[in-house]
Amino acid sequence: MSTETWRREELLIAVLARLLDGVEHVAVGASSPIPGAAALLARALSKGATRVSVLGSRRHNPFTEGGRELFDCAAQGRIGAFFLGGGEIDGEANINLVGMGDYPRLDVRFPGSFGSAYLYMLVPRVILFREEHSRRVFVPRVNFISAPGTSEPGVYRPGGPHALVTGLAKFDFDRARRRFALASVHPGHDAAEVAAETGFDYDSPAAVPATEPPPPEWLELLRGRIAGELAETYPKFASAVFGKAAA
Amino acid sequence: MSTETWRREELLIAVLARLLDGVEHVAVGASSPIPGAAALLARALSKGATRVSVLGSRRHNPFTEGGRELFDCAAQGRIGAFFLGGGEIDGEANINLVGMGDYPRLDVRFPGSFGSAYLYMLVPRVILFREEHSRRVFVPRVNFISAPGTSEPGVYRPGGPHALVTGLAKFDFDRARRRFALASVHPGHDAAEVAAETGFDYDSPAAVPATEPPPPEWLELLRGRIAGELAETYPKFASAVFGKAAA
Amino acid sequence: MTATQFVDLEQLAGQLPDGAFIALPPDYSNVPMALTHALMRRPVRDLRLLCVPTSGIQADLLIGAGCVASVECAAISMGEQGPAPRFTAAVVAGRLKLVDSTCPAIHAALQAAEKGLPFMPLRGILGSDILRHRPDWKVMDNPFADTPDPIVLLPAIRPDVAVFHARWADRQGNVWIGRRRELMTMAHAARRSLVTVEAIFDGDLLAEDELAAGTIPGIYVDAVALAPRGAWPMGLADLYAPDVAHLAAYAKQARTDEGFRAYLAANHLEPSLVD
Amino acid sequence: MTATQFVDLEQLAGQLPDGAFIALPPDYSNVPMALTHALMRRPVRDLRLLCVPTSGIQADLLIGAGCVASVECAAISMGEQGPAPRFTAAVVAGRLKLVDSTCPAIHAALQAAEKGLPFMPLRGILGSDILRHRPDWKVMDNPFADTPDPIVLLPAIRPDVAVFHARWADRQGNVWIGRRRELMTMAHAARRSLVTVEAIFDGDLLAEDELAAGTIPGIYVDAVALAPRGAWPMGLADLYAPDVAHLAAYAKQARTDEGFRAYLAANHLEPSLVD
Repeated sequence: MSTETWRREELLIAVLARLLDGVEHVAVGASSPIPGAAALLARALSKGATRVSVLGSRRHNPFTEGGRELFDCAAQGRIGAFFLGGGEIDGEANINLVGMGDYPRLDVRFPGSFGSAYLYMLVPRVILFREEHSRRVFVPRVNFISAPGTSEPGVYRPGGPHALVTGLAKFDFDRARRRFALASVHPGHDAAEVAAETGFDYDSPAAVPATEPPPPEWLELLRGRIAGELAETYPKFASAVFGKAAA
Repeated sequence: MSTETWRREELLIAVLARLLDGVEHVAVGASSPIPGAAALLARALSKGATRVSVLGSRRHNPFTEGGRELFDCAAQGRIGAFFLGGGEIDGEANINLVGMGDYPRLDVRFPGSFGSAYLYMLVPRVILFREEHSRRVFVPRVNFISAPGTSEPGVYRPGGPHALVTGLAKFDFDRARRRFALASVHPGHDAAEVAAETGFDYDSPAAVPATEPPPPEWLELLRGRIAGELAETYPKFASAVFGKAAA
Repeated sequence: MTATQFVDLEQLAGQLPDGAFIALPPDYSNVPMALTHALMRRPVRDLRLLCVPTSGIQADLLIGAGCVASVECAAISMGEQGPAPRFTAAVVAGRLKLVDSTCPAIHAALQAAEKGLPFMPLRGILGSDILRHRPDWKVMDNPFADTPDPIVLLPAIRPDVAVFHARWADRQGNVWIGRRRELMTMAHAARRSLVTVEAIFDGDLLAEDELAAGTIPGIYVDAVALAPRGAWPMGLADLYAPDVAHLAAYAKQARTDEGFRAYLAANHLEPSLVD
Repeated sequence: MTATQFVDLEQLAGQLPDGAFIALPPDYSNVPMALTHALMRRPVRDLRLLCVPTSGIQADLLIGAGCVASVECAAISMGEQGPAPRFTAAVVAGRLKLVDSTCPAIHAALQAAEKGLPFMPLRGILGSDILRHRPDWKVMDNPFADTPDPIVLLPAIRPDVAVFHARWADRQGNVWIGRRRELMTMAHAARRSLVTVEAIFDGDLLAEDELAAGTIPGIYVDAVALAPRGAWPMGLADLYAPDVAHLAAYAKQARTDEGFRAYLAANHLEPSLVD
């Protein structure tokens, strides 16, 4: 594969890495290979100014105070960015990691809220990432709010949603207006397709730019050094996307 | 020194060790060589059923969660007995580790309250120990309550004072009546001397028994094994009383 | 507080009463799988699981085998292998009493128990439906703020028993867990701790700082059983990696009840006929 | 959060601003005496000391040398060597703003800061005059109890700087503290941590669990300076014991102001003329 062409995953990694620009410390959850790769790429591009903590990794997880340290560290203001996903995400950036149906009698059960109800409120730059872009995921109103997109005035909330990246597009989030705005559409897709697949209202400029593809030097980094770093924590992903086995 | 005779310190160690009978885990503060020796003696006599944690010791301190673990452990109900002293102690078992005078303008300053305000209320069997038995120490009312002897109904207090041991005598404490009762006077002293040197009221039986001296086998243990164990944490004391240097 | 007992794996499983409120470690932290298998063979019944703060195949097996009355967790998932199949099926079928939480809330509530506190405050969570469905959690105004500042209060969680695997125990019952400090908090918070280990350490784990730093003192450890490779098919820290092929096969096979039964049979996890 | 800096001892002392709110370790835990000496020579001024939860010669020297504006502590004492002489004299002379606390309250208030909480509850203390003189502490009824159950609430303590000594730092700024976990809490709770070490560790302290278990990650460590035997005359864990003769001589000599001045001169601790 030449650096002129890129895989869909590589584009997404590049989009996420750009959103980490200037962040001093980014933490990434387990089971998040694309965000994990984006964080490692951002670190490489920052020449080490960005620190990365990959949960579930032995080599890239610096924590020594057990499972609670991530959360304490976030509350101390020492984590600048974090990624969250959602089985459902609505137009006010509420996320649902619990299930669909009338809780507690659910028709579909997701794994659970993990630390979202906390980290979404404490980490300044939370980036929502969900590859599947469909009306099943992007709904008018989530069935269950694992973590709210916005809070009432007076609620202690140094953190919150910053952007939403999907397999089709990138959105910015305006916390005051409680609304997403379409920022760019990935190459090969268009704004009409995004509108057709999105179940909530959002702002859209008259002309929607195309998402910038990953520059060749980023692809080189990704396919070499980052793929190797990634293989330890996400062996399945690293071998499928980059053909790398864990060291 | 034969086992027929004993030093004053050995008598006090024996009195304190008797008060630890049946305790599963006793903790001893730093700078407390006589209580420390008593705890180690109680452990030896229990054939290991009594666990001893000597703070400040490397060999006899099991804690691995830092300075807070003693306090957490006590709150979990895992510490059965602890020793406290006091620059002043009054007849309601209030103790003062802060100073004499009109706080904060003190005429005499003691080191401070350490963990007394907490441990006195959480450890079931707190043994008060103060060698100096004088009206300077045993006062009608302490200048400053570092830790109260008793609490109002409704205050969470699984712990509290159990006995008071001094260079002259042993007292029991009645929590309901908020009063000490003279239990025994050490050999060589009498009840009148105790009364003359005590600044607070207490109950006294018509005939006050003499404190039981340490049996020969206890003295043998003390001068051998316990002295060696003690030397690591209390080198000055161990060498002065038992002539032992740290291993 | 009495001396740590050394028993065999079946005896250790026998010390966990039916109906116990039991704390389980997360998938990245010394999962006691051999003990879980022994509990299934016994079989244990009506466990109330507390996942600290999540679980994977361990909770999924116990749920599928009918050993579980209720679960409190922040999530149950098999990570890169996908959803936890028996957990998911049990919830959708309405067969499992499930209390949804969030990771830091479980950590904080255990710390409250560790500190003998009735409750612990925690930031975040306000506006989440988790809070709406937790009548046991309270919201109050931070009394140190000048303006209204709502904050969540969590009641302490004190498990009956903490279970986990570890590399070593010494003969005094001290257990080495390395950097897996959530196990330390579990052991402090729980009334009792039952531990399996790869091996007995011939010496005192508390003697030198290198090992003592990662050691749970024996005062918190009630019983220990040997279980070499006792975390399999999960991994154990620096020692061995998870058996990814086995986990992937389970995640797929256990999607159906029949597949799950077949997995139990193939792995000798069915209730034993003799006890 | 930027990369840990490696500087010399005087530069490290220079990074501590006058007037800083500074957390000191207890006497049993990696006391940074060489750094303290450098601070005295500088001299630093108007420090607000937080003893975690007690201190000895470190606080006594700083108080005696006029570097201290206020102290919060559970006790200041030289242990078996007797009272801390300059502390005692300063309090009796009314020269020191002193906030009396109790050990678990300082630990808990630091844990509140570590968790980003505004406050932490704590059992005990009710009925103590410590509480009566702490207008910053509050008492409320435990909202989880059916009957009135008063409990103390402590506001979080967030020091500007934590200072301590350690055996090793590696080149990533990770610092090995062994079992001295109060240093971990201090580093988490404080805005910045300045650390002296016996030696640089040639490798990654987080690479293997044996050492990682006792290591503070570099994300909490702002600057490191080499200071061999940097805890002297205090001891350092398994490495060297306290210099008891020196401490005893200090405890005696510093009872008078003249004796204290002579001690400073003899140990080259007077403010330097060149800066």
